[in-house]
Amino acid sequence: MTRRQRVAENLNSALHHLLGAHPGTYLIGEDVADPYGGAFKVTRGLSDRFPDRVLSSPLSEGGIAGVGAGLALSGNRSVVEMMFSDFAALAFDQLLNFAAKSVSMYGRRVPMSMVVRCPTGGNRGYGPTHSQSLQKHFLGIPSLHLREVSPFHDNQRVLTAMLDREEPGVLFEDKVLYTRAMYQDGVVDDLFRYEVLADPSETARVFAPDCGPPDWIVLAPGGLTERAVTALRTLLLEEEITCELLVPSQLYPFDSKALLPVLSRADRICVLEDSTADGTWGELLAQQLHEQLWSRLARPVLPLSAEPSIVPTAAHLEHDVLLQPSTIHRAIMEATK
Amino acid sequence: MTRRQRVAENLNSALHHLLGAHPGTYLIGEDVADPYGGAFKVTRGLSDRFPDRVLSSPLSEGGIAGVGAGLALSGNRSVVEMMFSDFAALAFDQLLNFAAKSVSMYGRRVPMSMVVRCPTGGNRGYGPTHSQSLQKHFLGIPSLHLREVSPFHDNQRVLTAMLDREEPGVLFEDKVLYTRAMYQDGVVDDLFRYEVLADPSETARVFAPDCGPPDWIVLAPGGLTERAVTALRTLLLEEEITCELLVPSQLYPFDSKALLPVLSRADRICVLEDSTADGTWGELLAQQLHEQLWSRLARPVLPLSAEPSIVPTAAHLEHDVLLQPSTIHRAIMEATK
Amino acid sequence: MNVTSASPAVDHRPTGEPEAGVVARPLSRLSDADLGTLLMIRHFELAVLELFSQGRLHGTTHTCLGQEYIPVALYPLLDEGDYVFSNHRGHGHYLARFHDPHGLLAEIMGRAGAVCHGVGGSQHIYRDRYLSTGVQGQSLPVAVGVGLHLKRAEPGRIAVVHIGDGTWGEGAVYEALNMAQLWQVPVLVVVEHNGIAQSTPTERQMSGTVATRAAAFGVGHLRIDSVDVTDVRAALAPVVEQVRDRHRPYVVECVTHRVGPHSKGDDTRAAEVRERAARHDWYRRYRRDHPAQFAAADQAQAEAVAAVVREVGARPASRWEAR
Amino acid sequence: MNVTSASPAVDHRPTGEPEAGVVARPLSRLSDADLGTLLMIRHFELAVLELFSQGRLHGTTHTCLGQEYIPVALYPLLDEGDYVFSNHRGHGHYLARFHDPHGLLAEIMGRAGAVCHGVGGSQHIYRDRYLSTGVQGQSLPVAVGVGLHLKRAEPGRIAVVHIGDGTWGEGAVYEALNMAQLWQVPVLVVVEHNGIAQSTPTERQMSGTVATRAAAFGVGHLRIDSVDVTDVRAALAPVVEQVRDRHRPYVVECVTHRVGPHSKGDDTRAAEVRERAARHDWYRRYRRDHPAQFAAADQAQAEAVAAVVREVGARPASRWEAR
Ligand SMILES: Cc1ncc(C[n+]2csc(CCOP(=O)(O)OP(=O)(O)O)c2C)c(N)n1
Ligand SMILES: Cc1ncc(C[n+]2csc(CCOP(=O)(O)OP(=O)(O)O)c2C)c(N)n1
Ligand SMILES: [Mg+2]
Ligand SMILES: [Mg+2]
Repeated sequence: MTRRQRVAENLNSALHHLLGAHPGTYLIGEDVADPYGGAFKVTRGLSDRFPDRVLSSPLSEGGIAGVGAGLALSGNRSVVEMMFSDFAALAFDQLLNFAAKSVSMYGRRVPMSMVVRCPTGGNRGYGPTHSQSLQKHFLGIPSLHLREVSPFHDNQRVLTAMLDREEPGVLFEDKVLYTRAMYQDGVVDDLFRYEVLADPSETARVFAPDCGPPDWIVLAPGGLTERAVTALRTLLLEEEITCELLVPSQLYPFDSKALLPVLSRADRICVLEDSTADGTWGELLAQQLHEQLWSRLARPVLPLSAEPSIVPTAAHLEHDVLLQPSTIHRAIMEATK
Repeated sequence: MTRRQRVAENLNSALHHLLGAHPGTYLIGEDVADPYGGAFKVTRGLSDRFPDRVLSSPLSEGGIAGVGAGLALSGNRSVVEMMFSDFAALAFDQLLNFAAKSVSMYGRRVPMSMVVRCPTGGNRGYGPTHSQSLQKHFLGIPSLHLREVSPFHDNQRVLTAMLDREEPGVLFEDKVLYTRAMYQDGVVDDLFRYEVLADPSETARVFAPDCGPPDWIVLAPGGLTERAVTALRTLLLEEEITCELLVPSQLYPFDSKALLPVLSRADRICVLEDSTADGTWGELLAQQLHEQLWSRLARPVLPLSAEPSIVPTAAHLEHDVLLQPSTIHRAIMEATK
Repeated sequence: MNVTSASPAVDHRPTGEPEAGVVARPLSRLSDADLGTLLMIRHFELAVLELFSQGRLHGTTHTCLGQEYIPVALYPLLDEGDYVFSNHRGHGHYLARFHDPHGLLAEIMGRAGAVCHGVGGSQHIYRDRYLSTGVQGQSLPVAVGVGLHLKRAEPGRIAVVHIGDGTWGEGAVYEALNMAQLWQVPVLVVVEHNGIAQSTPTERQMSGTVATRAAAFGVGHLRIDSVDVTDVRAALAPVVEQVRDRHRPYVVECVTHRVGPHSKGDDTRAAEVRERAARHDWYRRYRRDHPAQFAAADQAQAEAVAAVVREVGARPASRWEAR
Repeated sequence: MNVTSASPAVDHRPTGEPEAGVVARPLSRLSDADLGTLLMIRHFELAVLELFSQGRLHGTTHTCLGQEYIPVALYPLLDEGDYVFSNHRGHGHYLARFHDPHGLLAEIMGRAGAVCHGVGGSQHIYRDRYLSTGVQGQSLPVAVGVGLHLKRAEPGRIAVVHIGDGTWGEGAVYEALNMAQLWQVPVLVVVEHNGIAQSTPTERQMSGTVATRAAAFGVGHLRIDSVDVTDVRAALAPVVEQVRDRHRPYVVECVTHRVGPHSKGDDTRAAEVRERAARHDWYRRYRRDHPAQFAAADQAQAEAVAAVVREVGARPASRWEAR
């Protein structure tokens, strides 16, 4: 069997494809050019192949978001890389007040094909300003869609869909995922299988075969896959609690209606996320699910997040703040009683 | 009876008090100096009295947020004005990644007495980049607290509490409120009275006397007071649906536990807010309330927001997008059935 | 004419009267077309303020009274393939480009036929390759992106960005200038330096000068302190050609004078400062220098704009179908 | 010594060898204290890289190899009432200020006695009036706020901000310089111009020069391209005095050379570029010029740092009580 592709490689070949397929595609970011190829090596080989469309920029996160918007406005497709998603805070105005708004504020639809790539999240010891999961702050902005990289979803398909949408989008990429392998052939590990649901959301569903309807459905963005699967395993083996995991590619807009057939197979639902609590994707999903499944749920949707804290640097401190398999295990176990 | 004080006057005298009472208090913002006294005239008379501590700044929203943080770091109290809250997007990095983080990321508590004032919201025809309600994007940032001006809460008390907290805070100020009068003596209008609850949240409770337990509790930030009261009135008079309105001063952190005695008097709860839906304060409250009142609620918490749209300029278009008394009336009426 | 390519701080303060000579110098005679556009903008802006004072307009607006000549001088040098990024003070830019007072007034009034269906209003307008928005500084990086596109896909075309002196407070301006010069993109920044930002005089919001700020990035700079359309256009022409042909950014600083309030009556400048601005007003000077041509054109435009106001004011509310 | 106050673009490209003379010039003899600090920082940084390569460190770090002399030259001119804002490449700044390798290494390793309990790590440190953070450019406006405070409440004290050449990409830098000059606050910006930002050479990320960028705001600028502590300190002294006494901002640009990788082994510069940086390294040059003093001090510091590594490496994990 061939070696499974790593997520960073998958992203890299997706970008190679996009830039090769469409001559109006640009990639802009700090240190993206060869031979460096980006802080996480995701852009390797691109500037050598497409020197006039792959530009290493100055340290100007707000500026390059604007440049990407200008390229989109003039009919191109732009991919803008934030070196760390934390710095997307510097581009917040351009994304909120220009790129997203331009789609609708001129009274007719202005197509804007633009993706901002955001290496995201902790568990790597980069410290408080380089480890955040800021997805929640970008939720609910009209015409701005959010996706998250997962080991189930091919990034060529993801990025193409984002650009085809002709609205700006943000792609969150968990930094730990970069070195992990993409799943293939429906196999997660010895215990778990996955399928990609046929509805348009293309949500991945992870399950232990032959277990019947699950006790819990766990919803999680791609970056939490590995920690979620670890918790699913221990819950199954140690507590005989069966959980199914749903990993969507698109975080926002999120329409849980299409998932209702799957979701209604359990009367308990948990949503995982890496950010701190409050104002989150988990609450957004919870509200939708409470409205749709009010009488069928045994208890309120259980949202699990990081501790209410900045992300500290030292490994032992960081571990305690971020959501870990053991925290998930414990919370689900307790909420099953 | 003396003329009731307008909200802008109340803010102005609060700022006069703060700058007079504490010699290390600064106010910085665009065009805040006399004779102009700020775009909404809230800072009138301050620079004449305190010329070295009230500074009209260049157009540099990110910069002045940083300046305010530097003043706070060196032991002062700073008030920074964004001319329109929409531009707080330009200060997002300074608030998220510096001001708020500094409180905890150095391993011990660093006091930061700093308030960012944000004239907020629509219904004034200022158009898509000058009318937003961006509260939700600032939710759930460790060490950053959010308040909203209301006609019930004296701003000297509010601002003093914010600065005494020694953590950065954002004060949202609905622009329509500026010209409205502060309520006093427990009277809202001919039909409604109010009291300020004795718990530490100092939430204002608006009620029609002698109506018994309400059908609904409506939670709303200060800027929605007037529209909420109008809806309460028509619901009562036209539909015989009794609602009580709760208007907290602090939006975040929000602990609904203290309000449970009041909240449990109805089995239906509605949360109003001016932003678009998704990732909102309403969802945050809903999640808390679902966890705390799960079995007592007749239906999921009803969150009402603006339409999922940018805020258009023309009065008739803007009216249709923003939350209006009629929308509130209709939604509550329908959800009562 | 008065064009210098390196300049000291522009003095807008009401000192002595060293500018008496400038103001005394006669303005050159313009074509009827140019004069007509100038006057159309003037009467349009006066009408907008009048509508506000009648309570017939919602929201806010920023008129370009005193600054009308800048787009009138510049735009004949552009073609429709060039992009223009306007700002909050953009009515003159729009009118000089499209000669469409009906569409703009409808936009401001929220009536049928509005160029953006009333959604954008005074400061958020998009039509063909013309775009304005209300967040100062934001459009400069966007123009750099557009400039990258033009240079590669439509060489010879340029992106023009109008900003005020106060907008140099925003970091986005510098991020953009740096990239524009590094990547050599055809972006022409037109600074309408009217000596004030809302209520704050330039010397209290800008250290250094526009010239030194451009020089910081090695970007070419030209200062124009004439209000004479002929002179301004002549000074702009070679700059526009350079940006076009050599794909490089340039900053043109037009020293100008805000004759009206910042938005709608919020003018707290001292009377002598306002009077000083008024003395520079091309309108007053042109009337003095070319009374006959002026009188006829002025009356014609006043009537034309009045007709626009009547016609548009009678239209039904705009509809926003694409929401 | 080589100090100029207006400068052309700094040439870091590997052209010819016009700098051979500079490198050949002997470095002045330093006090044992200064040399000791320099070498402590050098061995500390080497130890950090070694710990990383042994897998004993978590996260990332940026060493100041080659740039150690800047804080060593500057800090004797400061007193403890002055603020220092450091950046990602801050170990040398911290060590030159506090002579506390234990506290810093514990911070980087997350061990007991860490100056910020392991919460901040390599690039987020706060102690007394010293603060570093990981978002480039952010600390400049903060320093302006601190400068306002100092000017009013503690006149004579200053705020120093260390930034790299690449950080001039960030708009925050310009917003801050503008305010600093407008409000005349005592902020000294020390630019460690090492010719590169992560992997991007200066000429691909900065148009114009640091000198023209300071001049844009009327802010004083001094360029220092010596690595000799005595010379650098002598050049800095009058600038520090000016900032202190006249409450005004100043930009000092130290032309320097990054001898190591950006963070931990990510050096994609061509071999000859790296070798050129190494030729400028004060370490190599001082060893050549003062072999006896150097050898003793070098060995002493190598041993001292090794002892710190052993001692701190044996400590238990840090605890974060204040969360
Ligand atoms: C980012 C941002 N900050 C503040 C404002 C509010 N504002 C609108 S115009 C203006 C002054 C602009 O001054 P200048 O650039 O000189 O243009 P002028 O109004 O003089 O034409 C201000 C502060 C804004 N629109 N955008
Ligand atoms: C706002 C921001 N953008 C990007 C980064 C990632 N980053 C860290 S250091 C660096 C290069 C900085 O270059 P320079 O300012 O020249 O300092 P040097 O590393 O050369 O000392 C980059 C891009 C960051 N920390 N902050
Ligand atoms: Mg101006
Ligand atoms: Mg550098």
